[in-house]
Amino acid sequence: ACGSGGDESGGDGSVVNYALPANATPNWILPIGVPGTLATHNISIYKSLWPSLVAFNGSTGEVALDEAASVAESIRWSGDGTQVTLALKAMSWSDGQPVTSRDVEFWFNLIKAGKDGWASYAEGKMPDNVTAVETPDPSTVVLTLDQAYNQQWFTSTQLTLITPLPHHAWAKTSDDGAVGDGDRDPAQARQIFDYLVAEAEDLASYETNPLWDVVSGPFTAAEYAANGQVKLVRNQSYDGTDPARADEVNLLPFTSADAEVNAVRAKSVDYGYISSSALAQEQQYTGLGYRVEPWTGWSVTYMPYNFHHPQMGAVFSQLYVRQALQHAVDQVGISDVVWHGAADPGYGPVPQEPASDYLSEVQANNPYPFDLAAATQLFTAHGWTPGPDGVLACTNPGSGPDQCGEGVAAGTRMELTFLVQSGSQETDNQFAEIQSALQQVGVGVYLEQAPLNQVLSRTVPCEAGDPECTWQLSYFGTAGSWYFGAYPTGERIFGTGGTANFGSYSNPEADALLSAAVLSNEQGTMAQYSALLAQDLPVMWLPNPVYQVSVIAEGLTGTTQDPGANFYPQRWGWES
Amino acid sequence: MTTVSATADESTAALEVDDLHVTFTTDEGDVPAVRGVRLAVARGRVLALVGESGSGKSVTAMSVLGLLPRNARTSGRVSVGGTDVVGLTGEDLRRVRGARVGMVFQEPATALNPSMTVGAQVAEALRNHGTAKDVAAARAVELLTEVGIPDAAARAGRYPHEFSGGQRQRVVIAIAIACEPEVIIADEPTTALDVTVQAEILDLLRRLVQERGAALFLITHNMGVVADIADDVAVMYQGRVVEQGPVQQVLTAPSDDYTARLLAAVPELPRLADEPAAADEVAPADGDALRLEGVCVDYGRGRRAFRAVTDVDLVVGAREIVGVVGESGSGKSTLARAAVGLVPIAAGSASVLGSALTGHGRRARLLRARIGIVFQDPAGSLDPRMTVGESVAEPFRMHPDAAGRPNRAERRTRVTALLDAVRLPGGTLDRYPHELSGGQRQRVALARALALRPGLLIADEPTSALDVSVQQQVLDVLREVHTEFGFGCLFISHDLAVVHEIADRVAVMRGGVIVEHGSADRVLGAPREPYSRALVAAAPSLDPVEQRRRRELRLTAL
Amino acid sequence: MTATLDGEVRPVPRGRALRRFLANRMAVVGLVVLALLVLFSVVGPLVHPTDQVHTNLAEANQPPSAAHLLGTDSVGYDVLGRLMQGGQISLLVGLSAGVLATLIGTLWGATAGYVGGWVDAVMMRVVDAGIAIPAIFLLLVVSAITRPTLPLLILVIGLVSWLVPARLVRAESVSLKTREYVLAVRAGGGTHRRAVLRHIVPNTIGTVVVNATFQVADAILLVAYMSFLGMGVQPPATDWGAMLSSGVGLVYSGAWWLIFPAGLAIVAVVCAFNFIGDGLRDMLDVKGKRA
Amino acid sequence: MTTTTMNPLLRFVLRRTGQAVLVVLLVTVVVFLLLQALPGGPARGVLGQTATPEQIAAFNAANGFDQPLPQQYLAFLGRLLSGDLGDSFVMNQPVADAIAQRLPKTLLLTGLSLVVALAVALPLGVRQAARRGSGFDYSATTFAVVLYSTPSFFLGLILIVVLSQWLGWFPALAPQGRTVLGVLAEPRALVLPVLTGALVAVATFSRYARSSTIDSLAEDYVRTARAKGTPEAAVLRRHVLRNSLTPVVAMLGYQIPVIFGGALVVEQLYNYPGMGLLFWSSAQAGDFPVLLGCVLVIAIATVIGSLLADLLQAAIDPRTRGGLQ
Ligand SMILES: Nc1ncnc2c1ncn2[C@@H]1O[C@H](COP(=O)(O)OP(=O)(O)OP(=O)(O)O)[C@@H](O)[C@H]1O
Ligand SMILES: Nc1ncnc2c1ncn2[C@@H]1O[C@H](COP(=O)(O)OP(=O)(O)OP(=O)(O)O)[C@@H](O)[C@H]1O
Ligand SMILES: [Mg+2]
Ligand SMILES: [Mg+2]
Ligand code: NI
Repeated sequence: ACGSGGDESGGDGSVVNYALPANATPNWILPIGVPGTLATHNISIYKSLWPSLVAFNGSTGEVALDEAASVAESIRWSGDGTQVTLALKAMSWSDGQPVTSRDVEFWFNLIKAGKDGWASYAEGKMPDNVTAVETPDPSTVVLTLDQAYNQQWFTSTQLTLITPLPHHAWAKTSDDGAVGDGDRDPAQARQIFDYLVAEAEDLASYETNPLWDVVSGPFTAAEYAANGQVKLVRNQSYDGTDPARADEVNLLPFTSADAEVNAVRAKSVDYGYISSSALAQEQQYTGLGYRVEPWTGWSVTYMPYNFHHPQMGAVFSQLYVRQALQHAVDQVGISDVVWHGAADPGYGPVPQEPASDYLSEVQANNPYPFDLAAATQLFTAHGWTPGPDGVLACTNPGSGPDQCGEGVAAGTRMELTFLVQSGSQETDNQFAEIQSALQQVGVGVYLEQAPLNQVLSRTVPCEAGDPECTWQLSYFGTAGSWYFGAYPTGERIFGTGGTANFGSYSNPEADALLSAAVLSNEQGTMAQYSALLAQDLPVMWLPNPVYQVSVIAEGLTGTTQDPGANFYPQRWGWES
Repeated sequence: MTTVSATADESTAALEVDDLHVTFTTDEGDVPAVRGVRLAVARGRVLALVGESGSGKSVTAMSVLGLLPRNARTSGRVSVGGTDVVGLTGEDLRRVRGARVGMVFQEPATALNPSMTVGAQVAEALRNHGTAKDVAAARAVELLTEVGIPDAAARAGRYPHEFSGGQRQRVVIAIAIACEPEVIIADEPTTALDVTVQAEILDLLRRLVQERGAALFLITHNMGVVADIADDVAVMYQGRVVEQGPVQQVLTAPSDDYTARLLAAVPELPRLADEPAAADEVAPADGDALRLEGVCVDYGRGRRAFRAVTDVDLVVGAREIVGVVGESGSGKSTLARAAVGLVPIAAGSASVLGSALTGHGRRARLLRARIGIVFQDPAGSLDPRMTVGESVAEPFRMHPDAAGRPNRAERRTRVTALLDAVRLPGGTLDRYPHELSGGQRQRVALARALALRPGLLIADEPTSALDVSVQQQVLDVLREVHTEFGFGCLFISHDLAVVHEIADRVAVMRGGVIVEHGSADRVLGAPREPYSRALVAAAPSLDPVEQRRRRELRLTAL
Repeated sequence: MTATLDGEVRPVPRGRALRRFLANRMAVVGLVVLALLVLFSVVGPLVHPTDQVHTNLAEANQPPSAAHLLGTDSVGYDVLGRLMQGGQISLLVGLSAGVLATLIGTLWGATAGYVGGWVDAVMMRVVDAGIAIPAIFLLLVVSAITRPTLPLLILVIGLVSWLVPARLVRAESVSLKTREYVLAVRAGGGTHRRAVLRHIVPNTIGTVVVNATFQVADAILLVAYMSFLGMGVQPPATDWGAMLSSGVGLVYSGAWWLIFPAGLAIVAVVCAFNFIGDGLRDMLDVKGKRA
Repeated sequence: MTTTTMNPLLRFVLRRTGQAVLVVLLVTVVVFLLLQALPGGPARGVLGQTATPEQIAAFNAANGFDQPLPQQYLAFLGRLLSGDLGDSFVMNQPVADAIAQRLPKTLLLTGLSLVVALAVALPLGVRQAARRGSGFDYSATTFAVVLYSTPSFFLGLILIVVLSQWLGWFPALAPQGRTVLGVLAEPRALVLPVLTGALVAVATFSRYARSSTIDSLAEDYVRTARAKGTPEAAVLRRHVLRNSLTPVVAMLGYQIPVIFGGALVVEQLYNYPGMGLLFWSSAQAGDFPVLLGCVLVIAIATVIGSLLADLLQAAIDPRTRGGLQ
């Protein structure tokens, strides 16, 4: 491989060593994710073997269509917006067969038959919103939609899910079964789906299973070990537009960030990460020959209020309470000091880095800046007075404008419990700061810490009577609370009944904007939505930490970091 | 007696101790244990060191090989075959130890490594001084046979706790003589031995002295042994040698006051009758303190099982002292342990003071409060972390009701009184067992056994480590207490004279069975069984003429 | 004859054991160090009052200076003051949990070894089972279902760490119960309790003391691990273990004042306990030959 | 009594094996109950925030979490008896595979650490006791205590900074070979992880060895040994050491399960995925099957460890051999 690699990348070593996140081991190769396998390293790896029909990502610096990585040459919308025509590039599978529209249809057949086992499935979305898939010729696919959608949304979140699969190699139901058109029959398609998933569930066989040798991407997986070690080597027969620049990319698993940093310091990784506290000592790493680049995520970070909490739900429902609490969060200070700059303040539902059209002025300017006096003022103005221990209590119940508000009983104390993910120094410090600030306002805060998995398990949408409805505010955002697809709509986190709307926030106005953002092509909907939720505070907005603070060896190029937290090993190469 | 010249040249003394002082530093200040001792033993001769318990005999012996604990300060000169050993250290000292001077320690129970087989421990003495491994192992078995361990080849592979007290002592002797040293220091080498074995050991030691010209430095409180074997005698008292001279002279015409007292206290067996007397069964009077019926005791299980006591019937009357004598390893201690339930009885029954001693309930505990026990090995039976006072007072705390609920001060008074009764000074109260001499420890154990005025006293060799004068006093105390409170007593001893003096009846054991029993006078004066006769004949007498007669009798009996 | 020894041996004054303890110079040093640490933690905050409740991001991450002798940490607390406050908790937790674990473990092990038979088997299998359920897991569950308070913290640490001393003591107990002095107690009608408490336990003291000092160290460090799981002390309180483990991440950053003071404090307290332990051992050990 | 002819050792081992099964069962029951006590259940933790209620319900149904607890436990036991430990929720691997992959590596690393630790600690502790109260003794004690009181994550980091970063003697990553043989092929890389594991154990063992040696040294048989002219080194080795081993052996039996927990730090620090990490991450991720599998392995190891320790102890102290019967 070395001989042929030299022309593209130059330099001596056409090998790139990339450090995977601590304790993240790649364990899913099939480009159809099943629940629990959607980690970004899995996705990034299978996308470099089987590229999507449409790639829409931030690999170029802004979140946009990635034409080079797409299998589709062009996307054309019909006038009424209910039909999309995709033309495929002239590409071939690694065994020489051409990539055709049949391979796209194959994907649809499998997904339609097996959608309940597909991790990315959401009712009414892909593939339900595609009523017909036509393949007029081998390089054209026509999708008929059930209604008109916002094209930006559809392209970036729906079309990106489609992956041409090697029909000629995979359309079978057993290892030595015959390949045929069985996938056109839903029952058989289901069998094929199950067969492929079953093969993918056998991690130990990845290196030997011939199924995974038929790829269309710039790489093939030369090694895929159960311990997470993955070696990608250049796909010699790749004829697409996004060829690998390095001959070989090693994805190295690490048991901990400490171990990874040791490897970085020993220069045994070319592309790794350091803790954000090390940002203060950046020159240590530049001295070793690295550039230090924080990797900002296309995400927002927040703490949901449990509006259904039996006692505090009524309190949280008061906008002035949420405003007061938000005023006590020193986002700038926390981002700079606690996160050493490896977090950006976030004031609303749209990611603020990198800047986009979706972001409203209101959100960008922070409607509730850090201001303890304002916070105190809001409480006193609404009938809260500090008790002997300094904790506020509602002394003026009622729903008048200067009263505590509807449902808030007299004597209710302003004592909150934050369920917080443990194990991160920055998170601990952030909450020490928030606790300290709130304490000055007269809000008592009890920090209940637990491992992330625990926090997630306990943070569930609930009704006041449910036994699990005991959490008040919950933080699971050490690595960002929510990563968006390319189009940052929040129907799942803020829409009424959204699956990840843990606090049961419900705002008809927001719901209307959210559905408009998906369905209409009207400009500015997203910005309106951004402004609304920045003001209405469905959650407590918190600084959004970077995905990681990367260290990248000098001379390694093509490392533009996708805010979607995916990586593109084919772009990496050494400067000559 | 000895054919070697009795007047060996002073300069060839194999062991010479000159102006030896040993002082112990303790938390309560200095204890001068040895104050200016001067002794000498020539090759081929036997020096016996006798004296009061605690007078410094063991300390003197241990200073020869530099084995005193670190809190001892030594001054003076000790030379072995002309080499001064006091200043020796390291390799030089090591070459003397074992090779040129062999040492038999007073308390065999703790002198052996519990986790090493007996054979290996003997062999080690040889290997330390250059003998090859397999040769040493073979020789170890020979040595064990020589000191009278039956079935030595097999038992060499056993561990010390599987041996009886006397057998352990013999192992220690085997270690001491393994390298045929020029000087053998034997600290009470026969205390735990029955008289027959004692005689054999003495014969063995005598042979070593005569044939190999070793010098034997023998510490003993047994005047019979002295008469039997010693050429010279030194008498120690309060850290000083008060009298020294040839055996005849010291034994028959003591010049020191203390020596005279010592000799006067030696108990004597009656002359052994030539004909066995008819059987006499004295039935115990009012009730019995201990009743054993058909008792059998096994050690181990399965193929390793070993019956140590077989079908023993024995009754100890409520106010009776029953002596048990017999061969070492014959099961005496085992019988005593079985009687109080410390080893399980395989068959038969035992009852104490009228009731069976089973379980750990309140009733059993109250019954136990009425039993006093003196274990054979005083060193092992005292908790090393308790002071003497605490140990002796323990019965009061275990059975406050039986003791009349004494408070702290009362306890102390009573402990002092008890220690006084066994002739231990009040200051002993706050010392730890390891700071006492062997005899002192033994008396502590006795004091503890008597603390609650027991109804049954089991005394396993309670005076074996005592010099005769103290022994006399302790026996007097025992008798006094006995007449005053009247308890039944199982008195185990290998000292037939002592048994004769104190016991009403005597049982003779051999190989786990009682071969003969009857009144003390009859069994010890005119025994019927050949074994009993041999046993009595083996007891050494202070009178050299009587001693010769006995030795001859014994040789014919065997 | 009584006079023989009377002159030589004076009656022992009380406090013989104490003197023996004091004779061990290192033990005294340990005691002094411990006393100083306690003073530092308890009296220190009065002498050097600092705000350990409110964070101060403006003053965070400062190296030592006249205003902050040991600098400030990453949310602006004065490290010296924090060390004092953390000391209170670390010392309290370390001591109490160590004592608790040692007490339970010693009694459990001594009893099991002494009684033997199936009781021993059952008791020791319980210990095996306890050891087999990794402490991390227990802590995880406890942290999920309770709100950690200081007494609970002590209890939990005590309860996960008594197993080792139990095993250690049981091992010794098995061999001690065959000693004649224990037989003597049983034969004399002493209760089992007496045999265990007065004879077996004191004779395991060497092992127990060594283990107890380890328990103290373990407890102090365990609190740090527990904070990692979210079961540590409730902010803004802290402890040395947590301070150290949060500082360790900064090892390459040169913020030595966030690592070494807490580390040294832990080492100092554990060393002090160890030497005190040695002294205690001397105090209770009558046979040991002191130089 | 009916089996008097059976070798007591064999009988002891058999009986203990029986008890072992009970212990393991007990442990699994306890762990099962504890898992139940964890609020929330594993579904959301495993599937992530994006999971839909349907997916969560499907997950719970597939894993039997909707069934009553005793039934779940019996199902687990049934699978276990047929040798199936189940599949990991998050690793896309059968539990048995995951364990089989890591167990040998962990055993190798910790076994080596243990051997190194014992080889250093025993002579050190015995020598300290022999020279009790000397400067050597005090400095060794201080050294041991400092080592012990330094948390291993910190100790390991210091070793890395000094021996790897400054001096460059050893790599900071453990051997990355996939198999035990692969690991052994990089002996230099093994040094730091083994050292980190060993140093803490050295501190522990040497302290116990010292303490019990002091006790043994005061015994009369040591005097006997010296009186026969045994060289001092042999006195310590043959007579003292063995009788001082009781607590060390007791610790050793306990050490085997500790290996799994204690190895965690080493595994994290040196990038050596082993059992410690497996257990830790599955506990954190709510990966119940792996958790149960680990607990099972640890329980079995514990019982084997304590059995071995008891056997060793009996071998050391013949007086306690009665206890075997
Ligand atoms: N380690 C010690 N510390 C303090 N005093 C001691 C120590 N060892 C012995 N002694 C004291 O030294 C004195 C002499 O003891 P030694 O053992 O030599 O007596 P002994 O003559 O052998 O007596 P016995 O015939 O009873 O064995 C006794 O008073 C004893 O209490
Ligand atoms: N724990 C044991 N295990 C096996 N055999 C034992 C054990 N204890 C004693 N024996 C054996 O039982 C027999 C009787 O021992 P015992 O101690 O009763 O003898 P003894 O008559 O008291 O002897 P001595 O006068 O020497 O003390 C001896 O042969 C001894 O070796
Ligand atoms: Mg003596
Ligand atoms: Mg006996
Ligand atoms: Ni009982």
